[in-house]
Amino acid sequence: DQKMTILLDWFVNPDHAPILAAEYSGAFKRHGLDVTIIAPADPSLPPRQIAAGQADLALTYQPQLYLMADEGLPVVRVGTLINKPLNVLASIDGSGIKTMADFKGKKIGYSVAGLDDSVVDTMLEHAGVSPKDVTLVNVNFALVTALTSHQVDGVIGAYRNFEVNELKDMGKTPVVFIPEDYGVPADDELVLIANKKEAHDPKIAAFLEAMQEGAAYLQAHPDEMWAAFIKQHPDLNNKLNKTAWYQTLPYFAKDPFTLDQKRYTDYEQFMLDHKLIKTKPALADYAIELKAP
Amino acid sequence: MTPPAAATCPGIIIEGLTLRFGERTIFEGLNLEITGGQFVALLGTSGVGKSSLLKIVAGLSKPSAGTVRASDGRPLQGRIAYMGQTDLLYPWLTVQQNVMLGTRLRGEKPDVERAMHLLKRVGLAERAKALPMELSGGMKQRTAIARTLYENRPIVLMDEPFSALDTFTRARIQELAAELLVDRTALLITHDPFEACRLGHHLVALAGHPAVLGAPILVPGQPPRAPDDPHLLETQGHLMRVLTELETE
Amino acid sequence: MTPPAAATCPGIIIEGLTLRFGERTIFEGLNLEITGGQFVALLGTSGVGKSSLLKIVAGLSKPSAGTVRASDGRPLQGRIAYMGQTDLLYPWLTVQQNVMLGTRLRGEKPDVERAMHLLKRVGLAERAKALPMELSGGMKQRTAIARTLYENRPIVLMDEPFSALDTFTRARIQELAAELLVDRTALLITHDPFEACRLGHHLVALAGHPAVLGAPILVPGQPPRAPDDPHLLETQGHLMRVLTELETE
Amino acid sequence: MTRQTLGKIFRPIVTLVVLILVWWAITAFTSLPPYMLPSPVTVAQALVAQQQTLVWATATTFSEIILGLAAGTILGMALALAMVFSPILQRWLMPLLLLSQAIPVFALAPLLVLWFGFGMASKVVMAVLVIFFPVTASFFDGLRRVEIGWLDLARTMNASPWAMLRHVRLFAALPAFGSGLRVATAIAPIGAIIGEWVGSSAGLGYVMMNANARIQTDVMFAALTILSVMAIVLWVIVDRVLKRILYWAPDTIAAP
Amino acid sequence: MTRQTLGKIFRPIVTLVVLILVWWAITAFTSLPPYMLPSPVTVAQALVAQQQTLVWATATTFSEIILGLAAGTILGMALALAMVFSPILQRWLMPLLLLSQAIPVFALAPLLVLWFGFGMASKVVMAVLVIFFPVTASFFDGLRRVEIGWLDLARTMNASPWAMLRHVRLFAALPAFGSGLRVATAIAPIGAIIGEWVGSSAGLGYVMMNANARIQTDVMFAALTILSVMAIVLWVIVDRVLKRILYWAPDTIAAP
Ligand SMILES: Nc1ncnc2c1ncn2[C@@H]1O[C@H](COP(=O)(O)OP(=O)(O)OP(=O)(O)O)[C@@H](O)[C@H]1O
Ligand SMILES: Nc1ncnc2c1ncn2[C@@H]1O[C@H](COP(=O)(O)OP(=O)(O)OP(=O)(O)O)[C@@H](O)[C@H]1O
Ligand SMILES: [Mg+2]
Ligand SMILES: [Mg+2]
Repeated sequence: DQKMTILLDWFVNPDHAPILAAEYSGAFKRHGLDVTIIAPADPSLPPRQIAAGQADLALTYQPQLYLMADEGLPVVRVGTLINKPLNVLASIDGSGIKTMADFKGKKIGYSVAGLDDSVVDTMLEHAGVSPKDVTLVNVNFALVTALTSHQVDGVIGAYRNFEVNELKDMGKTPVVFIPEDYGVPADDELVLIANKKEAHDPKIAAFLEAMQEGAAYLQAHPDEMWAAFIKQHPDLNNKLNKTAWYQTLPYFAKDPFTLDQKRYTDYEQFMLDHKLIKTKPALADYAIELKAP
Repeated sequence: MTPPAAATCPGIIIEGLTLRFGERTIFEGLNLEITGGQFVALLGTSGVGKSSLLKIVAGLSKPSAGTVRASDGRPLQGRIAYMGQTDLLYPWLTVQQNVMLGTRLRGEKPDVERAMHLLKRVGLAERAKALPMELSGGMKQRTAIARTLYENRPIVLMDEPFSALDTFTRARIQELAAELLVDRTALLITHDPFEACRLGHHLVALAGHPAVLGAPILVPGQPPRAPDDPHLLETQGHLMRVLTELETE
Repeated sequence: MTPPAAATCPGIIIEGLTLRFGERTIFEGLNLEITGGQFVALLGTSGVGKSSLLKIVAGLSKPSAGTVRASDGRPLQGRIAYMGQTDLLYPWLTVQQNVMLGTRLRGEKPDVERAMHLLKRVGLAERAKALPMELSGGMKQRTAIARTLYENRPIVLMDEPFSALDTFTRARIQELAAELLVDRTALLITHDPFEACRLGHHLVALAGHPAVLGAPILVPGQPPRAPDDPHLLETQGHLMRVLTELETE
Repeated sequence: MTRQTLGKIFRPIVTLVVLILVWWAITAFTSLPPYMLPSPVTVAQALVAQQQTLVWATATTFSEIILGLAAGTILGMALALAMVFSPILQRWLMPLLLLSQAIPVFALAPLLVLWFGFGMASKVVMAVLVIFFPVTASFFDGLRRVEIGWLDLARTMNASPWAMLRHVRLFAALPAFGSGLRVATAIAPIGAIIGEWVGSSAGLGYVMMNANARIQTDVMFAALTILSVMAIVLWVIVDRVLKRILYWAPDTIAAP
Repeated sequence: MTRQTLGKIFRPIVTLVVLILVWWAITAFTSLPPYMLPSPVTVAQALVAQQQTLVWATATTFSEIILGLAAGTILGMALALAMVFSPILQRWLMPLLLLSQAIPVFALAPLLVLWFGFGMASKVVMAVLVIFFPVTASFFDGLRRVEIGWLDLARTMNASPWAMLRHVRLFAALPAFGSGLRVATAIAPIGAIIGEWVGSSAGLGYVMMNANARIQTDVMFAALTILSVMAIVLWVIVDRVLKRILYWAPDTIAAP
């Protein structure tokens, strides 16, 4: 079998189900792959490791692609795991937030893992609030606690399939603002990147194909896959993860190969408009569509 | 600098004092009564237990058995000035500060004048601002003597206080000590029979395994005796005989 | 334990030695020649600069000016056994290990037999396994003496080595030193004129501000002299006069 | 077994029990929500439920701690010795050592993973980076503040610089080294946890970060409890060993 | 100005310059990609370009470091003194202190933020948690290993326990305290950074985390450079002050 290493974006969680399902259902094996899955603690680490040739594939977020291209990292998107946005700006009942305009003079927490601050700025401007009137606080990975303990009035970076449920579980009523509704272009939440040198290696395509089979198997047998998941990760066996496991199913890309060119160029324009990147890279510089073998 | 009246200086009563370190008995059942206001010199071979005895009297270590108390029934603690066998100067304090250590530790107003007077008497007035590490061995010892005398306590315990001094300095400081300690109760350990005879009202020898105290030897006359005092030479001879006997036993 | 032949023990030549600490000149232009195989006693009041001089000879501190060298032209370094004014025992080593420190430091095979023999001679054979903190002051000093003698070096420097010992122990250990150091070149600091006269071929006095060395006084006869040796008593009288003169100058 | 040894064994246990009771009281009598501080009961349940994961994670972290502490102590000592031997080296090494303390994990992580991969090695290296410094600093301080007389004496005895170090400075510096080692031992567990930040997929730190990200506060505190017990036990062992080694440097605390 | 003082001022500068040259050589002559380790030139450019942000961030982090170091040192001393005064207290305090070292930030962060908010306070508290322990441990070790004779003497002079502490133990423990303070100073910057990790909207740590997430390696290293310089300067100052305070405890390093 051919050895491969994939770096997840973060700790193992239900967002990674298709990859895990490919493993559990033997799809990798059928494609002659022996896959090692590594979960890092810091989402900014995997792209660099791919660039340095330390792993074959890594999960990252679409907006990161532009930053990487801008900084000259030799990596390209080769596949998509989740082809819809999951990010929301969330608040809770009782914080006095009903509309975006209510954030004026309030605090919004975010995690520095991505570009969430720019997303919030866009949403606020779209709603007619000056970003200067809102304080952004890096709350790191304590989004929910920061919100429920009223240290902040809203948090960006909460996921529709996860933190929102979590808030409900805690007996709070989440108030949710979807970025796409406030002028932020839609993106692919999780994409796979590879080193440019390696992108056309047949094993990458083989991996994607196996992952596609895994996704299909997952859609058909979600219970079986859940059982396999908690057998491997008994520490993740709880209600919250179970809910997320099923709620995330509709978000997974049916075809990981497909590259929605317009979505990528739209987002590129958004990045450029917000001065998040200095130059306008060519699409082929950061995203390619592989042919299924 | 007025000494307390003789009557206020209590005597020391040692009863049945025993000291053991593990299996080894250093001394056993020591009895000694030091009359208030007397100067007693303690002699004995090296390692016999003199320093240990002094520490017990000073309340710094516990005997295995026996008691030490003041003749006036009040506690000894707080009325003793103690000078150990090593100088025990605090390296971060100057000579002068070391001398005034007692007042500093008790939060009292330091008596600079008295300290300087004492330093002058021990020949260190010029080095008052020096740190201990800049002193010679004998200078350190003189600082420690000044510190002990500065304390102005009714009971004074000194462990070989003049051992690092040359003949002349030693004689001068012996006189200083005798002058300042007149009418105090003092117990002084020394290896120098001449010194013992010069300064002591009584001499006591500690000897043997386990050690016992010999009968106190009375030195006639008042200390400090002149170096050519006939009593002195006579007692010194007597003392040497006693010590030699103890030694060869 | 065979001493090196007399011819192999070099003398010490001190020339124009000056020592200053900042503004203060301790001594200036000292000259002294110690013949190989001789035992010289150095006397002087406290703080005059004896220990400093000894340290310079031992190569442990640098003089402000002047030189110290061996009479045979070879370097002094490595041929000196030095005993400081404080015992300098290593607290983590037992008495025996402290005595054998030299061999340990040089990575040589320790001579346990020799160490035990020396400890016996200084009266500490039973305490060979004790730690320094379990010793009395005099016992520590005796350990340091044993350590110095264990070194078996042609040149021996000792700074008040017997100051914490009682008369009898002192006499015994003086004899031991004299016996083991016969034909060695030795420089010994002492405050005890009797000791100086008993052990030295020559006596030298350091005195004054800045200090200078007096003319060496020859003691007739061979050390160690019996306590009642007429030479001894005579020289002691002479020495006392010299010292008194220096003192009162 | 004497009464004293029994006391020595029981005392830490009593301490632990009391601490747990205090913890329980805090959760029971304050309004702290369970996702901030879960009660010991919930944590005990998580401990049992997650047994398997936790045992494995504990084994991983424990080996990291031991390796990190061992390597960190050795490196710390080596650096201190190197600096004692050469003042020039000291001048160049010290800024580097200070740098190593000032650089945050996330800045170092990419380089560490690049050089040491995702396995145990990069975690141990990270732990070592955290642990070595207190050892170096204290030991170095101890080595250079030695009673001059001891050195002088050794010098007259023709001790080579090496013998001087081995037989004099080393022992004289032991009390200071002990202080440093105590600090290092106390921070060794966090060192290992920080190591797990770097490309981790195992260990208590991983479990904790994971649980933290998922707000499984009970699991996090279960792991935390194990880590704490490990930290205290380790410290007690090191403390006892040090006291035994330093038999000649008496503790005066009983008589303050 | 004497030649010596000039040397003292120039030496750290020379050291820094050489370190930067070494850094430059590494980036120039190895194949390390710039997103792992950017060249000093790029970093200098970022330093200039981001001037405004960085100055402000530096001011924030600097105040956190100073506050954290001051509060951490005071707390560390207080705890050590408390433990010297009462052996019972020591028995109960020590496990708590060890716990405080074993608990990772992310476990503490929610509680800290709950109690201290996202302002300066929570960062300083976090920094204090990191800083105080070396001070406590070393100082405590120093306080309890005092020459018995000094204590004995003070006792015969009727020194109150307080005077004994203030005039004897405290001074005798200064060298050990110095060791601890040196370690604390070296880790103070990382203490502040960890504080910013907990939640922040300003500071060098914040800038670094942001830059890290955005793969702006040059900005991250610009912030890192400032942090490092700050760390070294701080350490040199503390070191000099300590050497002056410890005039009576001579350094024997010149003669190894
Ligand atoms: N490090 C130092 N700094 C300043 N002065 C010093 C230093 N060391 C010694 N001295 C001074 O040098 C002089 C001589 O000291 P030294 O120890 O040689 O005297 P000594 O003759 O051995 O006296 P003693 O008989 O008391 O031991 C003293 O006045 C002392 O104060
Ligand atoms: N901590 C200890 N542990 C064991 N033995 C000790 C301890 N302290 C003292 N000793 C022993 O007690 C005995 C008496 O010691 P002490 O110091 O009282 O003697 P000394 O009469 O003062 O002798 P010197 O004239 O040499 O000072 C010695 O044999 C010594 O070894
Ligand atoms: Mg004694
Ligand atoms: Mg001297």
